[in-house]
Amino acid sequence: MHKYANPTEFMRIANAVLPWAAGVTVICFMVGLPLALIASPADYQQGEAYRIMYIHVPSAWMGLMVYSIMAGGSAGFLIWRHPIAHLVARASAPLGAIFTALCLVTGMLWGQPMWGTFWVWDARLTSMLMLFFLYLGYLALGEAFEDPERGDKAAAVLALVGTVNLPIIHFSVEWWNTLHQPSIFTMKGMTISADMIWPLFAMVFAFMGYYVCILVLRLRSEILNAKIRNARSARAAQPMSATTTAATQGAP
Amino acid sequence: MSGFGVILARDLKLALRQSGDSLTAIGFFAIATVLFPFGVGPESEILARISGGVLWVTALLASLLSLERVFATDFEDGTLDQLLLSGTPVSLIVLAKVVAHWATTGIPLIIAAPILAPTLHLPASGYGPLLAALALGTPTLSLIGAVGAALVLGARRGGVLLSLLVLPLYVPVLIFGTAAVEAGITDMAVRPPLLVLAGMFVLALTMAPFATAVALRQAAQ
Amino acid sequence: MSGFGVILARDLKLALRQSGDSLTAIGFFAIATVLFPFGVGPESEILARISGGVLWVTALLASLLSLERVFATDFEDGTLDQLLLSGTPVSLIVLAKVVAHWATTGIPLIIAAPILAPTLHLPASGYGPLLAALALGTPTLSLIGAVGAALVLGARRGGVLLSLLVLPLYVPVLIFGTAAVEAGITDMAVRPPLLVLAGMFVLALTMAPFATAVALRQAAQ
Amino acid sequence: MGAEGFEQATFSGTGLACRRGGRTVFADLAFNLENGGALVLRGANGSGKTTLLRLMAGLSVPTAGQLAWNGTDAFDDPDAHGARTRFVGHLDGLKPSMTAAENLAFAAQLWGDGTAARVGGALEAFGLGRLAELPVRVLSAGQRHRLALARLMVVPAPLWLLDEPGNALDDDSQRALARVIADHRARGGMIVVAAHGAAPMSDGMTLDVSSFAAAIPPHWSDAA
Amino acid sequence: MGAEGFEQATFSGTGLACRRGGRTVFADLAFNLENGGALVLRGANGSGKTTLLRLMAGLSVPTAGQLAWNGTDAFDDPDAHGARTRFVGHLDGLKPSMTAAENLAFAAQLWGDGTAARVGGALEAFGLGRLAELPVRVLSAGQRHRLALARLMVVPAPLWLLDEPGNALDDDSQRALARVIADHRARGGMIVVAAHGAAPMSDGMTLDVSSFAAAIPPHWSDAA
Ligand code: HEM
Ligand SMILES: Nc1ncnc2c1ncn2[C@@H]1O[C@H](COP(=O)(O)OP(=O)(O)OP(=O)(O)O)[C@@H](O)[C@H]1O
Ligand SMILES: Nc1ncnc2c1ncn2[C@@H]1O[C@H](COP(=O)(O)OP(=O)(O)OP(=O)(O)O)[C@@H](O)[C@H]1O
Ligand SMILES: [Mg+2]
Ligand SMILES: [Mg+2]
Repeated sequence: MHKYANPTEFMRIANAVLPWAAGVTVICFMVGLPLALIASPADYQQGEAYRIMYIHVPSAWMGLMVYSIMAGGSAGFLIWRHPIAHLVARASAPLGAIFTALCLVTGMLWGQPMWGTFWVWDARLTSMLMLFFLYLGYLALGEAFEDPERGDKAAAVLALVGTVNLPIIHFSVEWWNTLHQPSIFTMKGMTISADMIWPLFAMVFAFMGYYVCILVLRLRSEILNAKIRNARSARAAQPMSATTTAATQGAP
Repeated sequence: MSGFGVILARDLKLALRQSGDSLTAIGFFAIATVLFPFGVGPESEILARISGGVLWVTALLASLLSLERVFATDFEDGTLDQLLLSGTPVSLIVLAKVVAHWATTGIPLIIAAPILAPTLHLPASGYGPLLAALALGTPTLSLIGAVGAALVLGARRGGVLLSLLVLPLYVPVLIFGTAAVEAGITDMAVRPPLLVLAGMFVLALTMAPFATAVALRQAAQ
Repeated sequence: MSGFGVILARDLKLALRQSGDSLTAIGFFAIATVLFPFGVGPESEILARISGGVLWVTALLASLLSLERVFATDFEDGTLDQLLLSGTPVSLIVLAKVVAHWATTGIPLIIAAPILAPTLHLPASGYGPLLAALALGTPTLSLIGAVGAALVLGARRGGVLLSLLVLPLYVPVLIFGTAAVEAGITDMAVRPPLLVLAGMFVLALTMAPFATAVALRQAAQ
Repeated sequence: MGAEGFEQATFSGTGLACRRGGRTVFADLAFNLENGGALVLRGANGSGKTTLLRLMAGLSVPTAGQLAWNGTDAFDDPDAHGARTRFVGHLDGLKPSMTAAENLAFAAQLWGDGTAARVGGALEAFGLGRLAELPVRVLSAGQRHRLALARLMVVPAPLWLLDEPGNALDDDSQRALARVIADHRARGGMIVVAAHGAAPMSDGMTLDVSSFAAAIPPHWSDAA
Repeated sequence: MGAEGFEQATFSGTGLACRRGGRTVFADLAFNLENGGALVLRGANGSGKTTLLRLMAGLSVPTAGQLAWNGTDAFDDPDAHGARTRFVGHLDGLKPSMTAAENLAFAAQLWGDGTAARVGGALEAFGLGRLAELPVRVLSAGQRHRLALARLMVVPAPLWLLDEPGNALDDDSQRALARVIADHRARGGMIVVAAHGAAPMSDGMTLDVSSFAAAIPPHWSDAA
């Protein structure tokens, strides 16, 4: 079918994007890291510890963004049966899980100096933890079936259902009174000094570029894998067709 | 529409057939509740402090445990195929089964909760909010759980996998459920958390049956 | 004796076949542990006070959940008939399946416990006793649970019924398990509760496989 | 009962293909059924008879091809297609803790007007009258299978899909099944039966599912 | 393989009765088998063929009567009786997530010396060679049943108890089954088969289980 004609086309585009994404990643890291770690001023309240923000905030945003991409891909897969959308969703899941884990770990490391403890049962923290569990559930469910197609579809439904968690995470700081920082973007504008925002943006773009690079690499290997599997099962099917034909011809 | 009533009636009959059955859900709830004083120690002020949370957590686990088999038996014995071919919309079939599940586990839980609460020294002002929160929250648990139960059909170790899928979605219910009890005990406004619970119920009611229907159709493939 | 090794190897293979599997038992443990702070509130001194109990109760529930299917799948697909006709003594078959269950749920629990304990603010002196108590207690849970799992074979809603049968027998393990953690935290003697746990393990090891074997033979009738 | 009869209808499939786990089980399969028609699916184990029946029922979705009822796509309204279909597969779909009569009554209410009037007749037709009040759990393999077949009769539906209905039946029940099928067709019903050995009717078209496994066009093999 | 042969042995039952739920399924049933012997159980659905086979396997206990192996009570040592018995019932006893080959290898290790040498031959005998590496979950009904039958061959045992082994088999597999049974008997094995229709061997004694239901003494009938 045309199903795997698409991937070749898609991979052409993806391969064209790859060097650009890699370039953005490298440049943003090279610009962002020195700015973040050296050039930007120490926070008037938090001192040097706040610099962990340059990892923490991008990874938190990426954890949320990758989940949205995963949910979008799953919707495309379920509604339009688009195989690429599904491949994107499946390839994103482990990356999103890693970003989420990174956010949790950096948050805990930041929490120790700020709140005096690694963990508090604060709404944003726990809903982020739940997001991590959703990622794990997505991965586990995809592997839990003998028939991989079934696993793919079940995981896609889960990804969609889990999207209700995203607004909860984002708005939790407003709905509950928590220890966690409120959003730096409000209706009134940004609540962060410009010296900090530029390194932060550099880091965010570096993370995004990194995500795109790894995504393309993973997609490439997924599609190659599928091709190998197809070639193998086609070869396995060949003698079967031959014997079946022989048997039906021999029968009368 | 008749399919809804027929499936509901059958599921209730099946649940009540063995008289021990609706008893066992309360049984689990009771025993798990009773385990806590053992684990935590008998000091009444600490127990009172955690009672709302413990009641909610065990109610949630009891609901979860009984959810696993909601669709699994129908799936394994071929009844699901028959239901899917009944001409009744699948989301209505799901709704019938969810209502049956809630009637045989949620309602007994609501009845058992005020009886068990004294063993945990729940303060008197917590009873009303606890019951209201359970009445609003347990149907949501059944609805969300049904999605998970349909998703894990045919998976290995469905039970434990189900927990992993469903518990993250249960957490908001738990938060506001305990918040309501807490508010009752500390004389704060009980309405806001209850309103949120009601909102979650409406949201689950409009979304869960369709997601479950999609998952069920896939399981039958 | 060879039957023991063969069945053990097969059950381990079945459990590990899908890499996500041993993960899900820890998954439940993790999530259930995480639920408590929600229910109970984030104050770290109260959490520290109840952490030992909560860890034990959730470990117990995780073990219980995964127990339900220990014999049920073999029973439903006819494998149990084949095992009973293998010439291996039934109590040895039971032992092989219990060891496999413990290896795939008990051991992961022991590994996960020290990782999860910080979220409940377990004091540092509690870790050693917690691990020792889990190592001595979880095999007992698997042994006792096997009796219950064999008894409910063929019953509807086996899961919730199983809880009802088994939880009362789990209580002594829970009491001494938390007592050990408590002793560790309060600088009391940790040995006595651990010795009791060891004694219960020996008792369960000598009795449970035979009781389970009888129940299994009856289920096959 | 015999007087009613079903409306004029056709049920047909064209270009049907089904893939399972990367392997094409069959491809380019076509069939056509009219009132009173019967189709016997033949083929070695694993040739795809069960797969095809589930596809006809709308329980699974074909990889390619169409199923049409009276010329319009049968899956435009899957619920309507389900309502005119009765499927008896390898699994019997009975509740062990309900009695034989209760199981049939449930089916009657689910599909019909809820009168459950034909339950007694259906039980008798398969010689189950004496077992009506026994829970299904205690029935023998053949008795259960007969009960699953009796479900065909409680509410009339034009399309019957039977997967190896003769399995585990004793000789009397085989005859009863043949009688029931003949009645159904006489009223204008259609039937598709998968069978090894003797089929429960003497006429009807035969479709050798095995022969469609070889018919894979070249471009399938790289998609497979 | 044919060279080994089983030791001289007899397997017999006397006065066997079995009650199920207050009803006596059969009573006063007797049989006798020697090396190479075959017994075909016949009878309508529900006459007690499965019940009798499970009783012979030692999976359930008779209400009355004895089963003897070489003249001594077969249940003196239930494990020994189990070890010389192979039972293929209505349930196939296969693990859906293990491959066909792994399922057979498990049986080979469980019953035998763990060499699993005959697995390949058993698969080939039932035409399953090409499916060896597929998980059982994806196999068709007939393929699964053939795999359950192939398990008979991985470790020799003198007594085979087969409950309707011909169900769901295509014609080739029926012939394969007949061949395997003939081999087993040629080596001195015994076999008991429950069957409707054609039995997978031409000779052998026939036991009509239905006829022992009538032998109920009068006071039994009101318990029915
Ligand atoms: C384990 C602990 C933590 C977790 C799970 C966590 C989680 C998150 C998440 C999910 C976001 C993104 C929210 C969104 O954009 O919707 C975020 C942003 C942020 N976090 Fe954390 N955090 C943790 C600890 C901390 C600590 C200790 C601090 C500093 C005191 C901190 C400061 C910030 C700041 C300043 C932002 C950016 C604000 C925004 O734009 O929303 N976080 N964190
Ligand atoms: N995931 C999969 N991977 C490979 N093959 C599969 C998969 N799922 C199903 N199959 C194959 O598809 C075929 C399905 O056959 P189906 O059950 O329709 O056969 P059948 O004609 O009904 O056979 P039987 O006579 O044994 O009932 C089988 O050959 C099976 O091995
Ligand atoms: N608890 C019970 N109460 C009443 N009757 C029972 C009970 N348990 C079993 N029976 C009856 O015992 C008989 C058992 O038959 P069995 O399964 O041995 O039949 P079979 O000869 O193998 O039939 P088939 O050809 O259908 O496989 C059935 O008639 C069944 O109805
Ligand atoms: Mg089939
Ligand atoms: Mg039988």
